[in-house]
Amino acid sequence: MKKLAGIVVFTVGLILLYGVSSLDDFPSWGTPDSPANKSPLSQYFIKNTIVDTEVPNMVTAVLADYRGYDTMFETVVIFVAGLGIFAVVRVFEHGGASRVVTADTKPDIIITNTCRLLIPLIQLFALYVLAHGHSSPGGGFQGGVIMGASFILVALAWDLDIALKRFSEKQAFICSGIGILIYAGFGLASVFLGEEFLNYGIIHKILPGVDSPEMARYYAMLGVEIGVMFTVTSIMFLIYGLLATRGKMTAGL
Amino acid sequence: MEEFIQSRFNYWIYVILMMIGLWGMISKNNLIKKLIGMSIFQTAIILFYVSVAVKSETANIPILPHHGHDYSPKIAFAHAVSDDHENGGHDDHAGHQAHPVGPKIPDPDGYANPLPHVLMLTAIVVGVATLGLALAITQKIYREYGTLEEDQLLEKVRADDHG
Amino acid sequence: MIFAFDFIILLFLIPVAIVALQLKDLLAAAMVFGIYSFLMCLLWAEMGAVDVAFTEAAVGAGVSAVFMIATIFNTKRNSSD
Amino acid sequence: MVEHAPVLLMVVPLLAAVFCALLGLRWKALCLPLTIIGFIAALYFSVITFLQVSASSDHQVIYFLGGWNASEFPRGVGIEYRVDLLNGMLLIVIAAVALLAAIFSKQFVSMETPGKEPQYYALFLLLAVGLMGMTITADAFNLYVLLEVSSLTSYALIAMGSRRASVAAFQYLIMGTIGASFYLLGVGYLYIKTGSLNMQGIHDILIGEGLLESPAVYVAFLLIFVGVWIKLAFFPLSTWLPNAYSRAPTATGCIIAPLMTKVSVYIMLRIMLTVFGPEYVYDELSWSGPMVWIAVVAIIAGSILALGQKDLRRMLSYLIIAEVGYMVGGAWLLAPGGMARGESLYSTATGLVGTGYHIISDAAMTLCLFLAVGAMIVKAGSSRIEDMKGLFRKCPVTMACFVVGALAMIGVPPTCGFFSKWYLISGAFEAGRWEFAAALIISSLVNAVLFFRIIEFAYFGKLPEVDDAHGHHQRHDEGGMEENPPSMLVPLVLASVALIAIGLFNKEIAGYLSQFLNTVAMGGQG
Repeated sequence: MKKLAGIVVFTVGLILLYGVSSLDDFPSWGTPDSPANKSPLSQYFIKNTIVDTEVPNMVTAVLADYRGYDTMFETVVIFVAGLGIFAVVRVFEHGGASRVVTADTKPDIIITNTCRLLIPLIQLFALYVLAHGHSSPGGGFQGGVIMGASFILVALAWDLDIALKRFSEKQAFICSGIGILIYAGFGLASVFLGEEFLNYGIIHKILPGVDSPEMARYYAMLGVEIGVMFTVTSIMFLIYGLLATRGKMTAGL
Repeated sequence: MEEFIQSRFNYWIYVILMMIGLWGMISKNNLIKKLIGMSIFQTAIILFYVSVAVKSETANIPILPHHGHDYSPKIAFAHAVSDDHENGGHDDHAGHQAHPVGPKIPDPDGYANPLPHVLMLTAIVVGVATLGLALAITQKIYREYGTLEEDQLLEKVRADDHG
Repeated sequence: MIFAFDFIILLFLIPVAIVALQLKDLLAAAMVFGIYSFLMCLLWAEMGAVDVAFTEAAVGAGVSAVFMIATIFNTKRNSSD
Repeated sequence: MVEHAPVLLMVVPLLAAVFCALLGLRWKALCLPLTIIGFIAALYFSVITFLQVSASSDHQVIYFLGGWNASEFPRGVGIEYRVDLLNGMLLIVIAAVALLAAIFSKQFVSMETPGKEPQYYALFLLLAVGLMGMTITADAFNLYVLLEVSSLTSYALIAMGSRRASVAAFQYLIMGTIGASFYLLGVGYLYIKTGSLNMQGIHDILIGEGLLESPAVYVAFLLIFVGVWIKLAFFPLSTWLPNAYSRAPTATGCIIAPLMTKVSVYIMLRIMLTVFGPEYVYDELSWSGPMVWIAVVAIIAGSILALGQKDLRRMLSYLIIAEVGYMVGGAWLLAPGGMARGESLYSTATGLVGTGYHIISDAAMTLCLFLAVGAMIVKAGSSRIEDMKGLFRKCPVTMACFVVGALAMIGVPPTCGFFSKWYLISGAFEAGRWEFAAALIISSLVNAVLFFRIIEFAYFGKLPEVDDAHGHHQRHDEGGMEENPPSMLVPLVLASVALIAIGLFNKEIAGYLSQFLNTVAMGGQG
């Protein structure tokens, strides 16, 4: 078995090396002249994201607008992971015995106080990453992971019950669903206004205070990023809770 | 020689990392080790895509500097957009290069290619979703069979099938 | 995009990947995997893919390591190979 | 609204899934109706889409998501949907199969996965969404994302089952991730050579810039095809399939088995015909010789392994491997030199018509058999073939449907199985590949042996109680005919009717397929 694996891995490696090694065929690393970098697609994005959407961060613009449909399904993938992990590991215990708090499960005073200090800052930073994703690295997904991490930190420093009191399992599910509904809602709104799915430009007709399709795209992108953040935050927390407690959703590590 | 290494080194390393990951996935006995291999494998692919997007000598990160006057969208592009509308909508974006506002149009060679970055953001998300689901299945296997070693696991499964 | 940094980080990645797969203590392996992700994140930031690097820092080095450690705590810590 | 049908057919079930997961937290009884409504909407929109396609002059409907249409912007700036005659039909099949499987699942979900119905139905809907998206999209990377949506849902749906299912799901996950990652890597190689992600765009650049001999494109082809073959369980790479399909919960098996491999075969066809193009696949590579031989090996191996199985669902899973061999072999059947002589694709490749027809008919056949077997297992209390004794007396309608499915599998007219084999065999004769025709006939014979053995058990075998009882007990037994509830029978009967209907309408379907192949050939030239 090990020998077979070795042969398979070696063959794959040789094929891949064959693909990248031919000098006149495979573009060198870092050349601006490779077909990928010279293609009309990539040039279009660099030149026109700011014209079409007013977003300086090209990655955010391409992610949330040009290829927004991919991103919607990226959010769905996260949602599927949450549902799937719940479906696979969750166990329902009837009349579970109340947990006995012993000395070594009592939260440590230094850790809890540090967390008290840190968690608001982390959450603020998460919101900053979300809101500033249009002009600096970041966006809904990164912000969502950081926000989820702040809840995970609560669960680590105290225990999962304390964290669940602030953000219960049901609330997490509802938030994750709402995230996708927000995203799909922006898509459907453009359908109802008579344009293609996810064609945010048309939303300027109903968005107060926005007069150009470009700014409508700008704000709609912020909207869908908020949707992504909802889903990612709640699912990250949910996954941690389920994995850390073997699906019991109580007590914690 | 140095140039040759520079032009190929990223790709060689990505192939080696991918081989390491694939080998971990196929031949490791412990299920969690397999998953670490899987993550290494996926990360290697992301490394490949990111390497494709690099423009080494000239390029900046794919974010327009929005504090300077040149790229301030309101000032520089109001011009370009209004001209564009006179020509009838978005028909003629390729013509921007020859436009009088030339320096204000971002130079394609000056920024890294944003498209692979976008694709890889999605791939990272898919990777963490797969990892989470796989860990959940691992926990279920451990709950049911009490082991994470593949050989012991297959023995127990065989006993299940015959018993 | 300075090739010297690129070169050094790429060279570091290979031993780190091998160590992450060879350690018998799974908790240590998960930590080394976190290091691997962090090196990757540095590499991508160096190559100009800041958004990807940010995501990898949050996801690869952060959340996936936490998920792995949570699973290892609930199963077994040592592996046979 | 009508022009948005191609995207609504995915968005409506997606919203149904989200509402299922949300409202199901409070009202569990809402889940199944929501699922059924979602699939009915998907079916409605896919029929509308297909009607649009067949009415349009060039037999395709293109939908630009986000409005980034190719006439104003460079092609591939946004994501594009492209529906042609083949995937239009496939969309209807996917929606219909998912609808029938959802109705059928009513009895099983609360039994096999207690307390998790909302999650189950949400995943069920999302699986169908992923599969429909894979079929319809014309963007190589969007295909990867949707492939992962459908794969992750299927891993979860399988792992929800028994303890044995979780091990199968883990193996499936490892293999599936390798396959999907290879696909992603192949797309990366294509991207660096062509700079496009749009399938048609990649093809145009490959032909236009003469990249057909490039090693990187060759490696991309290898990677994408190995990835897709893992996903569709082509023989040497199919080790994950029997365990995953036979250990899955019953309702899961009824949607995954008919759809997953078939959609993957369609993906293979699409990549062959749209991304690389017949010029590359058939002329530049000339892999037809070895590929058809591997398909022959797959067919024979699948059939022989199925003969050795005692478990009914496991036997069907091995038959799926043989059926995949039919389709892959048919896709590579081509009369030698046809493309080089500049003949149209259709006139040289009846095998391709056979493959397209078989994708549709095999989805229906597998659905019918898995539904019937699921119903039989409920009645017999076990999945072993010996335990099927006396089922004809107990549930005649279920068994009648099973017989129809079995006849289709064997290839008896007028069921669809006969016609798909007919097209495949005539394609093999056209291409002069006798070995493929022989393998098809051998596999039909093996199927006949397999199914008649089961039918014999079920028809002539006596129920255990009857053995030691006399007239009195026997009458009680006859009176106690306990047919399955209508929620199981209705989809089952519909599926078996569909088998005959697809067979009777074979001329129309084959006509659509040949028109599709003509447009492909024209797209390659233009």
